[in-house]
This record gives sequence, structure tokens and C-alpha cells, in this order.
Amino acid sequence: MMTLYDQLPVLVVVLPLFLAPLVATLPSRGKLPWLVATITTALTFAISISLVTQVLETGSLTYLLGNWPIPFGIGLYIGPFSAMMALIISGASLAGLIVSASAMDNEVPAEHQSLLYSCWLLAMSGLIGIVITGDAFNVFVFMEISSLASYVMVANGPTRQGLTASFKYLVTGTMGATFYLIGVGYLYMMTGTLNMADMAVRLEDVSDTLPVIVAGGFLILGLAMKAALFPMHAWMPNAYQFAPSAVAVFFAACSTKVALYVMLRFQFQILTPNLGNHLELLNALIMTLSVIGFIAGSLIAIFSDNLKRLLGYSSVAQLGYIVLAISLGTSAGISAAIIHTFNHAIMKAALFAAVAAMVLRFGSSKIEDLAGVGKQMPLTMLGFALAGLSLIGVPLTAGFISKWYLIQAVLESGTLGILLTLLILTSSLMAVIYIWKVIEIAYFQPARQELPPGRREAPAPVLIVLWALVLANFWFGIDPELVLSLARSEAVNLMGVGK
Amino acid sequence: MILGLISDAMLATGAAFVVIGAFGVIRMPDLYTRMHASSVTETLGMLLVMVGLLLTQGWSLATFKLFAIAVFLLFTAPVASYAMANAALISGVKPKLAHENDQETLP
Amino acid sequence: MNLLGLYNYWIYIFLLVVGLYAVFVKGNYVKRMIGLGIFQSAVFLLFISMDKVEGGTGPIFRGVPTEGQLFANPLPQVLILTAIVVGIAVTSLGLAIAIRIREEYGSVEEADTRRMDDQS
Amino acid sequence: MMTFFGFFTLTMVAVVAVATVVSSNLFVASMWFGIFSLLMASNFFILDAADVALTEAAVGAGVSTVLFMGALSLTADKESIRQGRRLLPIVVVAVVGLVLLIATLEQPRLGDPLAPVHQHVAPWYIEKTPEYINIPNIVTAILASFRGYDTMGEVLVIFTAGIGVLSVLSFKPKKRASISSEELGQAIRGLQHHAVLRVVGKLLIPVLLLFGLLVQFHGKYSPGGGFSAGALFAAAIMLYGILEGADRSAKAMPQKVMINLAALGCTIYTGVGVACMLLGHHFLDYNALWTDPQIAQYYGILMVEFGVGLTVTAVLIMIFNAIANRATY
Repeated sequence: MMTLYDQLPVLVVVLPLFLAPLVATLPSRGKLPWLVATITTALTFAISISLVTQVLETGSLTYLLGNWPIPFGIGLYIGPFSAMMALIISGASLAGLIVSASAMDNEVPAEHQSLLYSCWLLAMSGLIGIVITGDAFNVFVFMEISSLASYVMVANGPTRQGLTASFKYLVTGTMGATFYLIGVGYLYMMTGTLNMADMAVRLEDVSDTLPVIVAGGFLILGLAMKAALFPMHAWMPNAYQFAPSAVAVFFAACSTKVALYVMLRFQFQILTPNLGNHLELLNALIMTLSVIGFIAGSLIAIFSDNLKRLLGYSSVAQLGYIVLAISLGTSAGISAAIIHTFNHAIMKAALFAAVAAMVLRFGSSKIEDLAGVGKQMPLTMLGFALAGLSLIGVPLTAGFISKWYLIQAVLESGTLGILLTLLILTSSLMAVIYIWKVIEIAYFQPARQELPPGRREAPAPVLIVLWALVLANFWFGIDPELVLSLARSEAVNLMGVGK
Repeated sequence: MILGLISDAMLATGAAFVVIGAFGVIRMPDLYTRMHASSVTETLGMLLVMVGLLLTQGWSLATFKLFAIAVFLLFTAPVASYAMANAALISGVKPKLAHENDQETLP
Repeated sequence: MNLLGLYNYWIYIFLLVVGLYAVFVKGNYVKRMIGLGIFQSAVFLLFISMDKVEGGTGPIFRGVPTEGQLFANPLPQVLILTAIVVGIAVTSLGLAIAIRIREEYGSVEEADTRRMDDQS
Repeated sequence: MMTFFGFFTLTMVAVVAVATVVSSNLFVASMWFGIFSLLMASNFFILDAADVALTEAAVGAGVSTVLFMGALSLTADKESIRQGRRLLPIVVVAVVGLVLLIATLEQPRLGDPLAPVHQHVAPWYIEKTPEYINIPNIVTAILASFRGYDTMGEVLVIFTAGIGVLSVLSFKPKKRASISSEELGQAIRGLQHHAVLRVVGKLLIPVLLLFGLLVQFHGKYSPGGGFSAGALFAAAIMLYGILEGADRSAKAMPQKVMINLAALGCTIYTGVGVACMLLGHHFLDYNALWTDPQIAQYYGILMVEFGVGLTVTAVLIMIFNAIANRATY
């Protein structure tokens, strides 16, 4: 007999999946679809919190679907990082939904909202499904649920560019997923199993064979497409810019990071022990991509004239940091990647929430249109500026903790580490430039557009989300113990003790 | 034994018809004559092949399936040819071999 | 015979390459969806080629199973059944978006839509 | 003989793929693509994958060709010949192909019974299916029970696509597409003035439905199951829509009802899983449903396959109606 407590690992996916089709059938007018979606997400968030505490207390959880033994049936595996990702995803979704309470009506016609919120729940449960599963093919299935739902949400954006952005996203996303599937196919061909843990064990017999190396390459390539790593990033800024603002809050915080999570799982659990000499080559490739990624991302962000686009390219850069940490192949690298994943999620969600409020009031996210926003929407802009500080990595903010651990991890790799540190610092300076560009226009330039007095500050729900996230940035900047302990225990899980 | 011989003969004739039809498709001058060549021979050839196969099977589930396939093809193959020719005519493909005064009555 | 045992995989690679080429080079949105379809079908062929066992039959029990009877591997078939459905889902959504792009831009060529996006 | 046939169809597949990509008339290209799928399906059959062949034939060659045709009638039938940058894509594609080609050298050969694929998990399924589930079709056993969680995800993928198409195509177009009212009338009426097509086509509809039912409920004993059955049902409705006009099929199967049915199908699937949970077992552990495990598995599979069939049918009809009626929107 299983209690509710034992069922939580699967319930975190099944609850939103069970309710999503119902949301699609609800009458579109009125707030009912939104309400159901929000309550579902809040419950999912609560389950995620419970999972995190469970993982911290008792270690990793497993769950057998259909009660079939593991390499034959599908098993769920919830380690510290997966629990944290589930927390990030459901939290970001909750934040986005609260923002959308006031920002959605402006951008999406009421009669589409029930379908949109249904897609929202599907995207969320798809993303959570990816992070908690222990089965390589199951990752593909849930990747497709979340991707299809995301394409739909981007296509529902307020302008016609949403359609082209969504199409580009669809083509890249499908190619990425198919590349991933090819990689899984080759691993399956050589091992005869689909369970990730089992795969890692059985690969030892065939390690260093050509199909395994090719599998590694295709997995990394496909996931890099999904994660918008530098040369494959083109879809992401478009998708963030043209999606409805509230949707961008949700996506920016978590959607690409899920692909990075899978990359980390494969890299350390399956490929690292079994690639032999070719691992160095793979790591060098990923490292080069990541370095080009964060430099180029920051550079393009400086020259962007649209705030959403600027933040999108900034995300390209920040994801570069995470991938750099993954490519180091050390346990410090794993910790740094995990810490930055969490911190970047809370800062980007805060920034996009502020942008959603500005778009709601000004009807535009062009930077020059936002002149004088600091005086007209002081609370919103202050939140934006503080989250921006965290993005740069100023002490006392979460961003500082990320950079600290990242640089520590990088410095472990000797002389190369010093060069990489310099590059990271350069990229951070660029972040100062592009955040300052926004702040300068917002505070020191006369307003172009005078808002009517009653509609100046952002609506209360958006402000609550924004400030909750900003405070979280400071909270995790001052007391990062929760994230650190999760990151450490995941690093121990993946690398083994003492390595 | 005799049944086997008959079925072999039918399979061979059926295949021959299909091959002749294929030659027709290559040799005929325009779409309509080509379709005529392929659709007529193909329907007959297919029927012969199906009956030939039927005879090898005796009474089993496969017999029924083959019979059903033959019936469906008998329905759909000519109709498909008709639909294609009709679509070609509507979209303005003119028969090459038509007489001068026939041309005017075409749409 | 040894090398001919790889023929399936060669064709899979060829289809993959053709499909990828169409996705990269073609500017027409509908044509791209066709290319994506070929690309995905290539992967179906990869998986289904794995399931074959010399002298085996399809993975369905017929009558009393005999000792040493060989069956094709059912698992890749299950995976590809799933993947085919993903394929049609992606195709239909892509086509729907292409239709809307045509309505909004008056064209389904990427060169045209990009030019119009740059102007606005 | 079978091997030779395999080589032949594979070569044909490759040729047809090239023809598909090369032809610049998109109607021609999508017809080629339909042929491609059909050849692919026969190939799958040669490779002992009857279930996959059935689904690929119904979905790839049938449904998706209809969808491409519908989309083309709303967009443009000619692709513009544009000389863009081709060097970089060709290099990338060639590198990918070369890498894969080299990797084949260390791959197990086709049909090698000693390949790792046939060693570990697969024999377990073949050995244990009669013991645990006791249905002849192992593919259905894995699909609906051993890996039922994947299939649940799949149902939701197709559901997402359905509501996605619906939400994308329910925007009112800003300006009506440039068709005259006469053409519009023709688009709505379908093939009503073609007596031959109508009569023969209508004869096929009940047979298609019957075959769909067979595939749906006989899927435990022979190839088939919810996916292919759903595609067949939808194909029957699409045939009706093409013959009698899309407005009639939309009237017979209103979008609102279809979306509810699709949601119902998903809910049946997830609901079976949740019911197992409420009875104190794991999610999708059908043994919770009855005391005798084999009977429990049987009914569990029956129910989830019904959910799959319902969702696939409803979603495909929904997508067809949305695209086919777009011209009159």
C-alpha cells in the first residue's frame, strides 16, 4: 500500500498532465482557465518543495512506473539537481502565471486563453517530466510535449513576428530533439537498454567504440540546439522577444536549462566514464563553444535596441557560463553549473517580470521607448536595476555566488583557468555595460510618453512577483546554503566521493 | 498440382500485363494515353496476380484478406485513374492526339 | 554479405543527409516541413533496422510458442510508434503556423518574411 | 528473396527522397513525400515491424499527405528558386553524413542475433509477456503496459498539437486570402459534382471505419492499436470531408465536441493511472484494478488503448477541419 507521500515523485508530473486537458475544455471567457492553471501550478510547486526536503533528508528517490522492474519498465529518478530543477520550473511557472493575471489580457485575445493555459500546464509538466525521469527515451517524449506546447505559446504572441519566431523555434527544436534521438539510438544499439543508469554500467563493455563516440557527439549537439548554445542560439532571442511577456518570464527562467540538465546528466553519468581518450576532445569542443557563446552573447546584447532581445542574448551568455562549468569535468564544475542554473533562473525571471510590466504600460519593449521609466514606474525599475546587479555579479547578490564558484572551479584547471577567468570578467564587464545602458535611459532621460496617473506603477500581482524574486536574489546571495548543499550532494552523486 | 500450375500461369500473365503497362507509360505521347496504358493493364494484371495468389492459399484467413484486397483495388484503381484524368483535364492539360475540331469542345 | 548488412544504415544516413539539406537550404516553409519529415523518417529507419533478427518473425505469438523461436526486438518498434506520432504532431503544427504566416505576410518564403520583419 | 526485396525498396526510398527534395512544385513534392512514406512502410514490414508499418502507412502516407495538400491550397504551390548561401549547409551536412558513415563500421550488422540490442532487455519482454500480461502482441504489451508512461506522454503530445493547431488557426485572418467567391464555393463543396468519386468514395468509408474498429480492438492479437486505429478513423472522416465538402464534416464533427473528446481520451489514460494510485499501487500499475493480474492487465490495456484511439481520432479530425475550413473562415 502506497501513501500519498510515496506517490509525490510521480504526482509532480501527473497532476498538471491530468488537469491540462481539462483546462482546454473550460469556457474561455472569464478567469476560470487561469485560476485552475494557477492552482495546479501552486500545488505542483508545493510538491516540488516537499521533494527537495525529501531529497535533502533521505537522498535520491526512485519510483517505478507500473511497478515494473527498472531496465524493463520506466523508472523515475530524483536526485538533488532534479528536485531543484523541478522547483525552478514550477516556481517560474507560478511566477509567470501570476504575472499573466494582469499582463495576458493585453496581448492574447480572451477566447484563446483556455488553450494557452492548457499549453502552459503541458509545457510545465513536460519540462518537469524531463528532469525527473531516469529513462533516455522518456526524456525525448517529454521534451516533445514541452516543446510543442512552447511553440504554440510563442505563436500566440501579440505580433506577426511571433509566427516566424515560432516556426524557427519549431524547426530548430525538432532537429535538436531528433539529433538527441539519434544519440539515444546509437547508445541503445550498443547497450540494449534505455535506462540511463543501466546504460552507464553496460557501456563499459563497449566504451571507446565509434558508435558510442558518435552518440556522444549527437547527444551534445542536439541538446545544444535545445539549450540555444552559441551557434545554434538564433531561435531563442526571437522566441523570447515575440512570445507573450508573461510566457517569456516562464521560459527565460527554465526552458533552456532543462536541456542543460540533460546534457549534464549524460555528460557525467554516461559519457565521462565511457569515452576514454575522446572525452578530452568533446570537452574541448564544448568549452570552445561556451566561451565564444558568452563573449558573443554579451557583445550582441550591448548592441540590442530591444529590451527583451537584450535579455535574450544575455541569456545566451549566461548559459555559456553554465556550459563552461559543465565542460570542466570536475566536481567543482558540476557544483558551479548547478548553482548558476538556480541563480540565473531567479534573476532572469525577475528581469522579465519587470519587462512584462513595462510592456504592459508602454506597449513596447524598445529601449528608447522606455525613456524615463524610472520616474514613472519607480518600484518596477528599482526591481529591474537590483536584479540587473545580480546579473552582473555584485557581492551580496545571488549572481556573485555563481561567479565566485564558477571562477573557483575554472581556476582549478591551471594556466588555462587564468585565461578563462579573464574572459569571464570581460563578459561580466560587458554585462555592466548593457545593464547600465538600460538604467541610463530609464533614469536620466526625459520621458517620451507620459503615462496617465492611475496607470503608472505596475499592477500589484506583477510587483509582488518581481519583488519576491528580487528579494530571493538577495536572500540566496547572503545565505546560499540550500543551493550549495543540493549542488554538493549532486556532485557527490555524479562523481563519486573523494574524486 | 493443377491448381499450382494455374496459379503460376496467372501470376506470370498478371506480371506480364503490368510490365506491358509500364512500357505503355514510357512509350505513349501524352498523359491521357499513358494513364490509359497503365490503368487498364494494371487493373487486369493486379486481378490476375491476386487470383493466382488466392489459389495457392487454400481456405484460410489469408484467402479472405487477399479477396478483400482484390475487391478494394477493383474499386479504387479505376476511380483513381478517372480522378487523375479528370483533374488533368480541369487544370488544362490538353490531349495531344485529339482532332482539331475536338479541341474546341474541351474546357 | 558482411558489408551488405550495413545497407540499411547507409540508406538511413543518406536520408538523414537529404532531409537535413532540405531543412538548411530551402527557404519555403512548407518545403522545410517536408525536409523535416524525411529527416525524422531517417531516424525511424535507424531504429527499425535494429529490431531485425536473422530468421526471426514479427513479435507476435502465433499458436504455441516453440523452443528457440526467434522474434524481432519489439522495443524499437514501440519507440518508433511513439516517434511517428510525434512526427505528425510536429508536421501539423508547423503547417498550421505556415498557413498563418502566409495570411499575415502574403508569402511562405523565408527571404520575404525576413525582409518584411527587418523593415518593421 | 525478402532481403532482395528489402534492398530494392530501400533504394527506391532513397531515390524518392531525392525527388521529393528536388521538385520545386510543392504539390508534386508532397505527393512524392506520400510515396516516400508508403515505401518506408513496406520497408518496415519487411523488417518485421508490422505495427510500425501499419501506423506509418496510415499516418505518413495517408493523413500527412492530406494535411500537406490542405496547407498547400492555402499557401503557394510553387517554391521560389533562390540561390542562397549553400556552401556552409552542404559542408555541415556532408560532415554529419561522413561521421555517421564511419561509425557504421563498428556497428552490429543487420539481423545479427548477437547484437547487444537483442541481449539485455528485449529477451525479457519476449519471455515475460506471456507470464505477466498474456497477450500475443508483444508490441502492444510494451506500448501500453511496460512502457505505458511513454505512451501517455505521446497521447499528450498529439493533444498538444491539436489544441496548438486550433489556437493558431482560430485567429481571424486580417484580410481574406485572395480567392474569388466561385473558387471559394468550389472549395466548400468539395467533390460533390463528381458522381463517380462520391459513390465509390462513400462505399469505402464504412469499410474504413470497420477496419479501424478491428485494428483498435484486435490490437492485442494482431498488429494494431490505438494510434493506427485513430489514424484510420480520422482518415474515414477526412475522406468524407473531401467528398462532401469540409463544411459538412465540420458540421458533423464540431470542433468544440472534438476538443472535448480529445481531452476525454487523455483523461481516460491518465485517469486509469490515477485510479491505480488511488487504489494504493504505483502509477499505471494495472494490477490494482483486479485481483487476477492477467485480467487486470488485459482491461488496463483495453482502457488506455481506447483513450489513445479516442484522442488520436479527435485530434486528427480537428486538425483536418481547422485546415480544410480555413479558406471560408
